Amino acid sequence: MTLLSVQNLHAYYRTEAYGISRTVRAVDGVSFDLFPNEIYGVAGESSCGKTTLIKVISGSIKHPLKAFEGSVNYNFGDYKVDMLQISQSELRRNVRWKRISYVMQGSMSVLNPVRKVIKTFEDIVDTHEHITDKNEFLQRTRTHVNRLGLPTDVLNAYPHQLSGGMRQRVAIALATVFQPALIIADEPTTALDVVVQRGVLHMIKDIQAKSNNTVLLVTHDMAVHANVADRVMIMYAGRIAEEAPTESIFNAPLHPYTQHLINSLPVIGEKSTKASLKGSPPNLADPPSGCRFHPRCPYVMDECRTVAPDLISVKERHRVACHLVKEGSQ
Amino acid sequence: MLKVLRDLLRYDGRFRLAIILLGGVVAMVLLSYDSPYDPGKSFVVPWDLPPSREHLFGTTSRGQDLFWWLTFAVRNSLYLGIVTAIISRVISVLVGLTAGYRGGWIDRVLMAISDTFVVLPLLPILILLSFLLRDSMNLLNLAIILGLFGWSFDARLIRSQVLSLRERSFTRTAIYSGTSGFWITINEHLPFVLPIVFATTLNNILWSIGMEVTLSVLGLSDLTTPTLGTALFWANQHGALVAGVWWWITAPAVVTAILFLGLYLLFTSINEFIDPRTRLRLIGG
Amino acid sequence: MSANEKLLDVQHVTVEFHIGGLLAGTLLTAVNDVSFSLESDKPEIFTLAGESGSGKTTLSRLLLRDLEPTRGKVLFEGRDVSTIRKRAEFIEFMKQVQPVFQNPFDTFSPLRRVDAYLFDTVKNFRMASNRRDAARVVDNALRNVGLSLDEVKQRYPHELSGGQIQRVSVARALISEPKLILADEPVSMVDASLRMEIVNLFKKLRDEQGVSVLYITHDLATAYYISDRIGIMLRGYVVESGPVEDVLERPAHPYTQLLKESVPEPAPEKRESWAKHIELGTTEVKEYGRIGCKFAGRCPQVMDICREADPPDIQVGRQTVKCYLYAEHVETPQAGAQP
Amino acid sequence: MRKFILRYLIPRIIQYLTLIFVGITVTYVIPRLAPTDPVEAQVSMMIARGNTLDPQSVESMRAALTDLYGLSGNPVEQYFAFWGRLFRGDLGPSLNNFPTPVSKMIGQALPYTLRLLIPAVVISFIFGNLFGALSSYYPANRALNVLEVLGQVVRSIPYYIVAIVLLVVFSYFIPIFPFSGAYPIGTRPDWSSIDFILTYLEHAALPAATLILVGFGGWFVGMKSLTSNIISEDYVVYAETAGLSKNRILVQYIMRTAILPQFTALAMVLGTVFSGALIMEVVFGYPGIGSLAIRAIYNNDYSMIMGITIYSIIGVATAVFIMDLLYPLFDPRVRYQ
Repeated sequence: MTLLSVQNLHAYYRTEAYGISRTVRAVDGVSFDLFPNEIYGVAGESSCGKTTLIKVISGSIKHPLKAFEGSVNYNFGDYKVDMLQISQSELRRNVRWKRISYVMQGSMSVLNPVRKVIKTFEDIVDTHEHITDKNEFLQRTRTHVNRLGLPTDVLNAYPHQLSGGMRQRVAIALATVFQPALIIADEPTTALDVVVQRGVLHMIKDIQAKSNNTVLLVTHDMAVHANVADRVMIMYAGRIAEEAPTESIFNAPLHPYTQHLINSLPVIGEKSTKASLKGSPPNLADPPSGCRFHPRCPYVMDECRTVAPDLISVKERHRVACHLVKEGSQ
Repeated sequence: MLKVLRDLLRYDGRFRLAIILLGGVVAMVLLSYDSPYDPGKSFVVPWDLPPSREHLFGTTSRGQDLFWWLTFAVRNSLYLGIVTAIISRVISVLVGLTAGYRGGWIDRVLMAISDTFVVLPLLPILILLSFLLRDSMNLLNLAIILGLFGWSFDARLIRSQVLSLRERSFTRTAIYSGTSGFWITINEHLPFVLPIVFATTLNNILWSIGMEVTLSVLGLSDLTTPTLGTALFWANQHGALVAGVWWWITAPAVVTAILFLGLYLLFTSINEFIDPRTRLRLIGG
Repeated sequence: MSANEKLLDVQHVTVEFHIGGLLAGTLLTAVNDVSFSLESDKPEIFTLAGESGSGKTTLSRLLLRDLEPTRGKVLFEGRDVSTIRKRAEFIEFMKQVQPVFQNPFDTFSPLRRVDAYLFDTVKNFRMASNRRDAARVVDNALRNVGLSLDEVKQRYPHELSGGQIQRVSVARALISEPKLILADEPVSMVDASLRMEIVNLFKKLRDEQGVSVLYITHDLATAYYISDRIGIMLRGYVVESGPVEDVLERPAHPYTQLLKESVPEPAPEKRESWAKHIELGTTEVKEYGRIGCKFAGRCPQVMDICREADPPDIQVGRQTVKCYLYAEHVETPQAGAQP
Repeated sequence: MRKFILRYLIPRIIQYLTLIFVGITVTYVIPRLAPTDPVEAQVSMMIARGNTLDPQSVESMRAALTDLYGLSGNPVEQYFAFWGRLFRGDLGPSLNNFPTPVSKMIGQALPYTLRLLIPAVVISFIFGNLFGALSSYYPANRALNVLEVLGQVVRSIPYYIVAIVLLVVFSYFIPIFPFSGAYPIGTRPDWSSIDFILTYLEHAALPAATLILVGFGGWFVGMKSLTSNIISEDYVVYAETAGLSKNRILVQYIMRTAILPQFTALAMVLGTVFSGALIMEVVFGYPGIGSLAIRAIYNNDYSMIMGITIYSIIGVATAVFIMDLLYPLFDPRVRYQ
């Protein structure tokens, strides 16, 4: 059974101002599935389309972003829905937070600065299941927060009184009040120190292991994926370059871009020279022809400049989009 | 520059309206140089005539053609506004840039002074001042006084902008490129401050013309100079409304409103255009 | 310059900040009795590593003369930098010490062309006598970082990628032919695929141009990759320092050990040790205010003495460690105590 | 609490005292910088009015006026004497209504001004902010767009013109409101009579409308630009993602933060609003401080103008100070620093 099936998704930003119109092809033909009970990692550099992808699958499409093609189908078992067709009210009633919750990029600032933390819990819980018994709600929230290893005092604090790591953990606690089937975590630890990052990621892993739900973890940090994700998708310039179980991605990467991402990471205890790719990430308003990676690829061939490679399955659960790799070749 | 104007004309309704309104005002200013009547003389035309083809805005109880008289009024009021704006811009830019870049006690002293000017109720003070200077209160002196009082809020704006610019890395890059404080202010900070200066200039012109109207209505300016304010003063003096000469009040009020609306619309549309954030949002760059 | 004169000599530097108003408020010691030095005859890359709030950025501002130390001295080529008052002296100092900043998109004003900064630098440090000469100097500096004047001429920052701007930033720093470059998190905001070319650039500068680099970062992996020596900072103290191989391969201080094992490695097979449960710190202010070792609240090997007084600097092998665990080594302090 | 006093309260008290000190000093200095000698001006005006005076009584009047204006002694002595009289609340007698003290006349006029000003400020603040926030949260709503245009237009036009337009339209062309005054000439104020209160309100309608309209425009535009920034803040986007209702987001997440700078702005514009109220009173012949001022101008009542200036400065400074003191009640970030 799949929890989420994204098929051939094209989502562009189209803006028009003072006579100049621009189309940024942020997500350009992406297909993948999410299964229950897994941590799925999405990796890529800035402006590779990963944030846009999240916006679309969480139903947060707002002008100037628009989905032009494709489908985003959820199957929550008791409830099935197409995210591109759903109405705002239904989204709010049946999906948001109860089934899909969200840990945002820069989560440090997701808490209302002029209200106590408990009030944010109250707002969210009251929105989705009316609070009738205030004491019961308080009791439940305290238990929830304690179970996640946070002290109860945080509930009575204002956000500016908490440290960055604590705020991030409060954000995770908020995202899990209803035991959602899918938690989308967008760069949840980017601004945090390594020790705090480790603690926060442990918390996410623990929650997932206990409630067997699905976590979609987006981060540019490959080392985090290596330690947290079950499967990883590598995005480049709005398309999927490669997708495979974590072990395969790190031990046998097939796409030259993936190989570069992994091999260029410095590691303590190893001093061999690491190199950068030539060139810069492409401008998605005017992407390169053929394979979008070809201007930077060390193995570029003529075919790459004109024909965009399809995303093909090379073996069980391992897909890659590169002309060097042929179907079933491994 | 021309392209900017064309873009604004084509895509911004407010800008188009502003150009039409201000075009009318400018036309009046130009016409004043070819006026058939001397605004200083009274009883040159029959008095209390309602608006007609011959006397576009009617005539006053003092026997003046209101339209031609107002052409001078608009010219003088604009002159006042521009002189005031120039004086107060110079002060606010100097104070704002200095306080922001130098910081420390200089900043604290300058800001304490400008805060005081922001909060003080200006009108009573201006009344006191104009009352005492009534005899020497010509247009230029009024402009200077208003300029001396009208800089504080904008100095504050500029200073807070510079304060944040000072913390930006490029200021430190410039320092370590060996650039002196003066050139850092000119090259690195002034370009960010200019949009504020420009926007506040229009705002300040509005403010000073409004202040002139207020003081004139109270009889505290040079009443022999035709301005939008003195027009209303003389109308009040002759009890224009009670006497049924409604056009004497209405015409200057409408011209003032048009001038204000025009400048204000110009201010908002240009302000939005030069604000890099809105621009980025619109062009998606 | 005498033979034993250091390029940079930081001597027992302490920086205290008042937080709060004029009358009340607390004293925050951002940098606490820190000493280290760089040799003038042997160019090297020295890393100061630590988490946010460890004092590493305060230290870099101090070395760039944005701040003055509350106590202690910073000597550059034997001269106390806080005695630099005249502009001409400051220009001389800046010719020798140049910074590279963290955020490439903020290093140059978005409203100015980037080459303007390069030409300004040439002019202000009198590195060329005429316009054509200046262009040659600028082009040379850019070629050192793998760019050329033609590539950046008349370009605004937004027309270049983060990696390119950061290279221009290094080029600008090189124009005055400095002896020391201070790089504060120079790659943390650069995309992964472009990061290593900048890191490699610092190596090249050390090897080919004899420039010493003070690399300030929270990223232990790149620190290990490029530096010769490293100092680990925690709440204002340098808790451990020494050759980077020793400190990061065999960390002695419990904090360095925790830091090192918290760095995730791009190797899924090593998940187990990373996933081991850890204690997170209390709030920052509480750790700043702690008497004794700042790590005592989280240290798995904490002893009573740790909460009473600051631990001394102890030589353990080639490392210097601020920790009571190695207190038996102190007995012969002069003898450089090899265990 | 101690921290609060030291870090918040004391700086504000210092600011308050500075403001009064600077304001009063300015009003002290201005007459002394003026090229005209107020005493001479007064004397020559008396003579010009046709009073034939022998040189001796002119001299004694000169001495009396010099004393009255606090012009005896050297400037430093004068300055201290000036403060001394201020502390006693003695601003001298009105020259026009001799010997009624200036303070008493201001005391009689002030309630008229405040009874208009305070409700008008409160009403325009509440509605301007409310509709400003609504209009940026519901950008497609037609009625709100119309309100915005109205707000933008009115905001840019001076009080005087707005007042004149209202007067011409609603008293002259469509005579539904009285022309001037706070109640019909010849009536005695009787607050127990419903009829009196009704006619009082009828007279107050246009003056209040002037203040409310201009204020509404200002708050509307200010709130709109504030909220349009807050709408893209992380915590608002987060609340939307979490599915909170639009009303809850608007009130608890957007307005609650956006209103804080508006409170600060309210303190900043009090002086301007007060000035606006004065000029509005002149247009409508409303018997408050503004009318007092214009009568003083016409009658060359120097001590009255001085008194009004000083009271205005103290009044506005005190109002700003009180608002500053109340601010921490609304902003927890200030309360728990």
